[in-house]
Amino acid sequence: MRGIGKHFAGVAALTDASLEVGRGEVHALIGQNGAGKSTLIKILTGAYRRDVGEVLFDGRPIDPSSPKDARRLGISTIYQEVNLVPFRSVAENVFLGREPRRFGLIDWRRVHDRAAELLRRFGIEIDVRRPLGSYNIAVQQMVAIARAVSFDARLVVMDEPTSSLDEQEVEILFGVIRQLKESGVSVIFVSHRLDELYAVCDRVTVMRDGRTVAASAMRDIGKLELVSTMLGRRMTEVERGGATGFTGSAHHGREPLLAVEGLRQGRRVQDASVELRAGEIVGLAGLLGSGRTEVARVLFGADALEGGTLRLNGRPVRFQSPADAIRAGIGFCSEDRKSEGIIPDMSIRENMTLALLPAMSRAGIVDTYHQQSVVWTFIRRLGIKCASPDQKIRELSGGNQQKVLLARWLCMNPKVLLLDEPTRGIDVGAKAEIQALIQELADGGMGVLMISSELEELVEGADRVVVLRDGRTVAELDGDAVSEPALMHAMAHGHSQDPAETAHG
Amino acid sequence: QGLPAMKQKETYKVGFAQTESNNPWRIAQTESMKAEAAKRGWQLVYTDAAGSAAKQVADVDSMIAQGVDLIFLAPREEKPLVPAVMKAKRAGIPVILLDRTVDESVAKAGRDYVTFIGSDFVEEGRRAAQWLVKATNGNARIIQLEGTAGSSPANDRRKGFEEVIAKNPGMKIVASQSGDFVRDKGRQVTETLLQAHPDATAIYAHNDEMVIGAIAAVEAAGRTPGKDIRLVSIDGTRDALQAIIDGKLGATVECSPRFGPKAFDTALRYAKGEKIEPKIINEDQFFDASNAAAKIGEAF
Amino acid sequence: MPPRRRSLGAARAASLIGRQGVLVALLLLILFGALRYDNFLGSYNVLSLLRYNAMFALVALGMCFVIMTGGIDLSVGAVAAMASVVSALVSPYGLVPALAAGIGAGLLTGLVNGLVIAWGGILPFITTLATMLAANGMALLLAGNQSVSVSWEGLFIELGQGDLFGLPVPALIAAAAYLLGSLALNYTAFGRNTLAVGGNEEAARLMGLPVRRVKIAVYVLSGGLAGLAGVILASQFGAGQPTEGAGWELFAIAAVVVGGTLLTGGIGSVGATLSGVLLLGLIFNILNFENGRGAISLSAYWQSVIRGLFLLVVVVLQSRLTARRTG
Amino acid sequence: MAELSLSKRSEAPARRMGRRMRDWGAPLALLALLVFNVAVTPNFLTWQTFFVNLTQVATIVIVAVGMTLVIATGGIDLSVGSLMAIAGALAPLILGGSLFGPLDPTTAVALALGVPVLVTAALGLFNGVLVTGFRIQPIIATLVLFIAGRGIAQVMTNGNLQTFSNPSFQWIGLGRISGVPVQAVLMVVIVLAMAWVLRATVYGRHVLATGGNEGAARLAGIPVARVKLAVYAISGLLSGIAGLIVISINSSADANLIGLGMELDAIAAVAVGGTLLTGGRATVIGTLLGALIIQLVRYTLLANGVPDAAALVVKAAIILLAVWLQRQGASR
Ligand SMILES: Nc1ncnc2c1ncn2[C@@H]1O[C@H](COP(=O)(O)OP(=O)(O)OP(=O)(O)O)[C@@H](O)[C@H]1O
Ligand SMILES: Nc1ncnc2c1ncn2[C@@H]1O[C@H](COP(=O)(O)OP(=O)(O)OP(=O)(O)O)[C@@H](O)[C@H]1O
Ligand SMILES: [Mg+2]
Ligand SMILES: [Mg+2]
Repeated sequence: MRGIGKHFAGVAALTDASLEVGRGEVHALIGQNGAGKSTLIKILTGAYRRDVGEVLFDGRPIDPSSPKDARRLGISTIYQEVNLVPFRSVAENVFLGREPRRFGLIDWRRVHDRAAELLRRFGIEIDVRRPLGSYNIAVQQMVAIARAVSFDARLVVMDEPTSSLDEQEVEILFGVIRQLKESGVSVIFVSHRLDELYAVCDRVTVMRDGRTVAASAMRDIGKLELVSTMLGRRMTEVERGGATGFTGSAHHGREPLLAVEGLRQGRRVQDASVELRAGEIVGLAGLLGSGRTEVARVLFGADALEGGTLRLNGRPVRFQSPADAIRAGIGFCSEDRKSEGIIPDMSIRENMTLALLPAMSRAGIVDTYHQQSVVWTFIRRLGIKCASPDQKIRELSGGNQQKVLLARWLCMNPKVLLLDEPTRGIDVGAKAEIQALIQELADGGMGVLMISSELEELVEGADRVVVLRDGRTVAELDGDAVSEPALMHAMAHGHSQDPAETAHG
Repeated sequence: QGLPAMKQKETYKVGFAQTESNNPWRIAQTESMKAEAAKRGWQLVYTDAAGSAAKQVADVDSMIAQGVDLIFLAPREEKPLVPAVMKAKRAGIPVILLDRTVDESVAKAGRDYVTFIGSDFVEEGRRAAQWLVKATNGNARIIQLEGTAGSSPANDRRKGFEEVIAKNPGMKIVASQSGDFVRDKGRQVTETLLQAHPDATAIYAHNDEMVIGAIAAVEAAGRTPGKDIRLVSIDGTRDALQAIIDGKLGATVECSPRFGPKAFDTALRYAKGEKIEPKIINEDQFFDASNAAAKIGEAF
Repeated sequence: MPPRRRSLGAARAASLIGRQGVLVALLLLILFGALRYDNFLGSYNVLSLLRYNAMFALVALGMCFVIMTGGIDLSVGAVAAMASVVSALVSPYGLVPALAAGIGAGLLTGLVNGLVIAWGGILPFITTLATMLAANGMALLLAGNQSVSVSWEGLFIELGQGDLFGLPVPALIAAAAYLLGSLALNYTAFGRNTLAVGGNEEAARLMGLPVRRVKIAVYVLSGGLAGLAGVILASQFGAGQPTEGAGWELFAIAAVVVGGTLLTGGIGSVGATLSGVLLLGLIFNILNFENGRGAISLSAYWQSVIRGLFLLVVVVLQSRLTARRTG
Repeated sequence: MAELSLSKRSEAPARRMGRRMRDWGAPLALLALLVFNVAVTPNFLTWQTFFVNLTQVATIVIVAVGMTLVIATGGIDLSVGSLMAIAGALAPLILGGSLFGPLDPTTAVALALGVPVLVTAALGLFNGVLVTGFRIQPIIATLVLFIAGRGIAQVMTNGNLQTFSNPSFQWIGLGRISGVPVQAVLMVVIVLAMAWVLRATVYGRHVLATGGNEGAARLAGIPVARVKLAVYAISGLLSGIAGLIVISINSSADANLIGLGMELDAIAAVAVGGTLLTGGRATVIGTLLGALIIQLVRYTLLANGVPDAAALVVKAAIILLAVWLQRQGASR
């Protein structure tokens, strides 16, 4: 791809971007949120048409006008937001558009068998006849990956495939990528997790503000250099921060702010207990499907409490709806930003202040002056890249949407903040800023519950980590006992390691 | 094959397939049929086709399935109701048509159905036109408010009216639009047409409801109904007669909805084996300033 | 479970329960009628019921496919009326030309709908509202504001009024259409694509499915079936009727939804749609029989109240059943 | 390649123009119609014509405003016409004393204005309960009252035409405030009030958020169910007002006909005005313009003697054209 340019309603998303991927190469594409990675990919795969520039594939110029076109050319794609059909079964989603047939009619037996077999390769054992939407995002992401890979493509494009996967699944994915590479298939891999890039990629292209600013072999470029190129700052500036933006602190209150005990919920959650005190960051760890999201949803009143007790400031409460929880000073940032987060057609301004509206209005009339000032504050504070606060949120890049959603809750200045994968899809620079912000809020007395599949984030950020396994609280690690090996062990085996061992390890 | 016979019995179970019940005329017709059935102690299977010819055929089907002795059919339309008449005949059930007829090139009175009882819509149009010619001395610019597009009274009442108007060079129809037989539409259409044709001097409406709407529109436009603009219509409702008494409406041609006595009498005569004439035309009156006050008591 | 997952589960269950629920309701209604009225299950009533409702069944089948893509087709009634006029005008030239002309008129309108919706990007509701008006106007223009006689000679009449193997021809046509429809939905790529487009249009596009072609196809199908229904209308009643077909679209939508198909698309069943048609059709019939018993004489007004209440009971029941299943 | 990119380059400005089209599509269409009429239709430029159009469009606008709110939440209300009929049937019963017995004139008028509107608001609420409480799809939920509602009105009056004459009641249909018809004033007040509500109040934002993404709205603490209940109730209430206006203009109430087909007129006005039928974006002023366009089309066709059948075809074409203009440049 050479000299690609693309405008959206007056905003330049790409100006002179280029990308070169060799045969059988795993190519990393990185850049800050809104740098133009997804846009570049969408042009390559025919989801958008470019304004200027040319695309060569196997030496020949191509101009895919639709994803279907691109697929015919041998380009298969996993998009950043899971783009499958939730009502249809898992098997159908895998084979939509190329169902195996017999006598011209779809052969359902083979559809199911082959889908199940394919997914088994990805370490997923699920009922492929159930609707895709009944599984969580991680499973959906794996299905999307399986679908894309199962085309006999010569180039597989993956836009942030790992942002909703945990480490175990990431490993499985890497295995698949290596297999693809061996059979001569090229892969474009987008991720904000640098370690992953070093683990599988051969070469890297860095994007900044709609341009490609550097390209090199992965092993020729150090982590720091990569980050500084990406952020466009000098290396020394970058060096100053740690790997995450957390600084760690321990001066939190004694009184539990929000606590749930013996929670039972649906079929997933059996006996979960979590306690959250003012001024502390509590991590919630667990494998996929361990019920972390469900616990958070109950704490927020999004799902009714089915069993167990929920206490706010020591008093038992029952939230009928999120509105109740919000009134009690609780905020919740969902992991599924597309269907539970953004209101696509509303502006950034309105999306950000949605939960705050009742508080910033008089007699039901919105105080627009106040609104503007809040919005500008957070756009600056989180470095949200947008044309104006009145831009529709759906026009933002994935990471910037996530920032707006975080701002929705931060601007409320809640007493308790529940974050489900808060830094999912956020670039390293902004991630550190957000983490620092979370830290600052906790230092200011807010209680933060943070669900994260990135153990590093938990280890550095959390004062205490509660580990769930199959819907039960199986371990609680405190202070120094929080380490990646300890967490992994607890998540996998259901109890914490011998403390002595941890101390030495 | 001739008409099915009808046995003589103490009491009968007869069907009445009504077209619709969304205007005063139809409601009066239904009331009249029901009252007559109740008076004679006959069982009446009443259906309402809600303005759909197809549903009316299905309604007749369900009457056939229930085994009625005779069917009174007020056909929604001429052609689509032919199959209903034929099916009833095949099932051995005689049919009497009320107020509208079915396609006479296919189904014939005395052979496929017993008889038709009703008014002559074309003649109604003619009578309205004749009155208007006389009232305006053969000089008028006329707005015509038509009934529902495609319905047979609308078509026939236009035909009769225009036939007479064509013979009078001084009479000119300046605009002709549908008001759907409805008061509100009649008013709105008149409002508009009066704006576009301020030179209009007369209004002919295919029914009384529309003419009442038109009177309101004329008044709203700041003109005097009955003086600046002469109005004539068809039906003979109480409201129309009142308007005549008030001097607003010029005249209305009666089209009586009271079919009950005549319809049931005819059925009885048929059961007795009498020969029934193929058409029984209602003798409709004509209401104008001379008789409106006297007749308003009888109006529906 | 998060609400999205639950509502998905709910939607799935709704379609299942809808499917069984509507069948149960249908059987109950038949049982009620059979016990209460003489001749209710007599062959005359059953056959004429099937003959009459075949038209609605065809229209509802097309509507079902359209709704599964998340669209809606308000033009079906007007298209049927227009097709009835067209085929009546052509009927003197024989059955096949009349059939072709009527269905062709429907296909053409469907094509216009599909093109405007898929390429013009105008919402189905408004597009088909406009074509409904236009088809209505065209029907009146072609017919010269009144019903058009069909030719009573030849086979044309048999299409609507004839019998084959002791069954009404329209009912046989409808049955065949449903068989094919069910096959197309469940065993062809077209069917799957239809559901995928309704389930998540953007995803379907990114997955490389021919979204536009699918959309055009369902409207063409719906138009064609409405056209066929129109031909049957003309044949069955011996006349092309420009003013028929009012309200057919609502009947069809109600039948489709009572059959458990999701109006937002993505989930649907052909078989349950048929049950929905029969269920709604039966109500008119039962009301007529009730009047015939003479116990109470229901005015037309009470009939619409009862029909509304019945619809209410069915949908509320469906919703309650679903809630219990998933809750 | 070079040629290709050149032609692509011009896309951005074209789209920008498209965006402007969306904002100006409805006013432009209206302007074009006005110019056409001034040139062609006899006696178009008169106050009388202006008022005739205003009075005829008032009820559609009032109903369409409620419809706009409902559609903004992603719903639809088919029952508006039937609710108009119920309100229209109730008022004469109250005036005539057959509902509450004989009343003194002031009380009678007050009740005749108040009760029907409250009843239709309650029925709107019933629609809302079906939609929120029972999770029935709006089109079907409101289809129930679409069918049964008119039946109820007909049963109440036995299908009979009720004529009445009561100047103080009929003021809302026949009165004038310094020369301007009361119903037109009422229409403008309702439009401005709702436009303001949608734009400036928390409730308005909640309506749009609910239509934009219900799941997200709920998690943002918006009382989604209550928001929806309210829009259906408002739609019912406005339908009731429209019903009263219709009967007072005609001095008669005919349950069979009041508001017949109103749902389609209102929805068309909303769509032509630029409100997204899938919810999440709404403009009340647009709805007013949309209704005016439809009204003017009707007036033009009638005044120029276009036969009904042909008028239908023309009306269809104009609706599509207006909506297509809106579409240009809308999100792609
Ligand atoms: N449909 C659209 N309309 C308007 N602007 C858009 C649209 N899509 C993307 N943009 C803009 O283009 C720029 C690049 O976005 P893109 O999604 O490619 O970023 P990205 O590099 O993938 O970021 P992230 O890491 O957050 O996913 C952003 O500024 C975004 O706001
Ligand atoms: N391996 C699996 N096999 C089948 N279903 C799974 C699996 N993993 C997860 N699920 C699905 O995940 C859902 C529970 O996920 P939930 O969101 O409660 O867990 P979580 O711990 O928050 O997950 P995550 O870590 O991905 O956020 C269930 O509906 C279940 O169907
Ligand atoms: Mg991206
Ligand atoms: Mg989760």
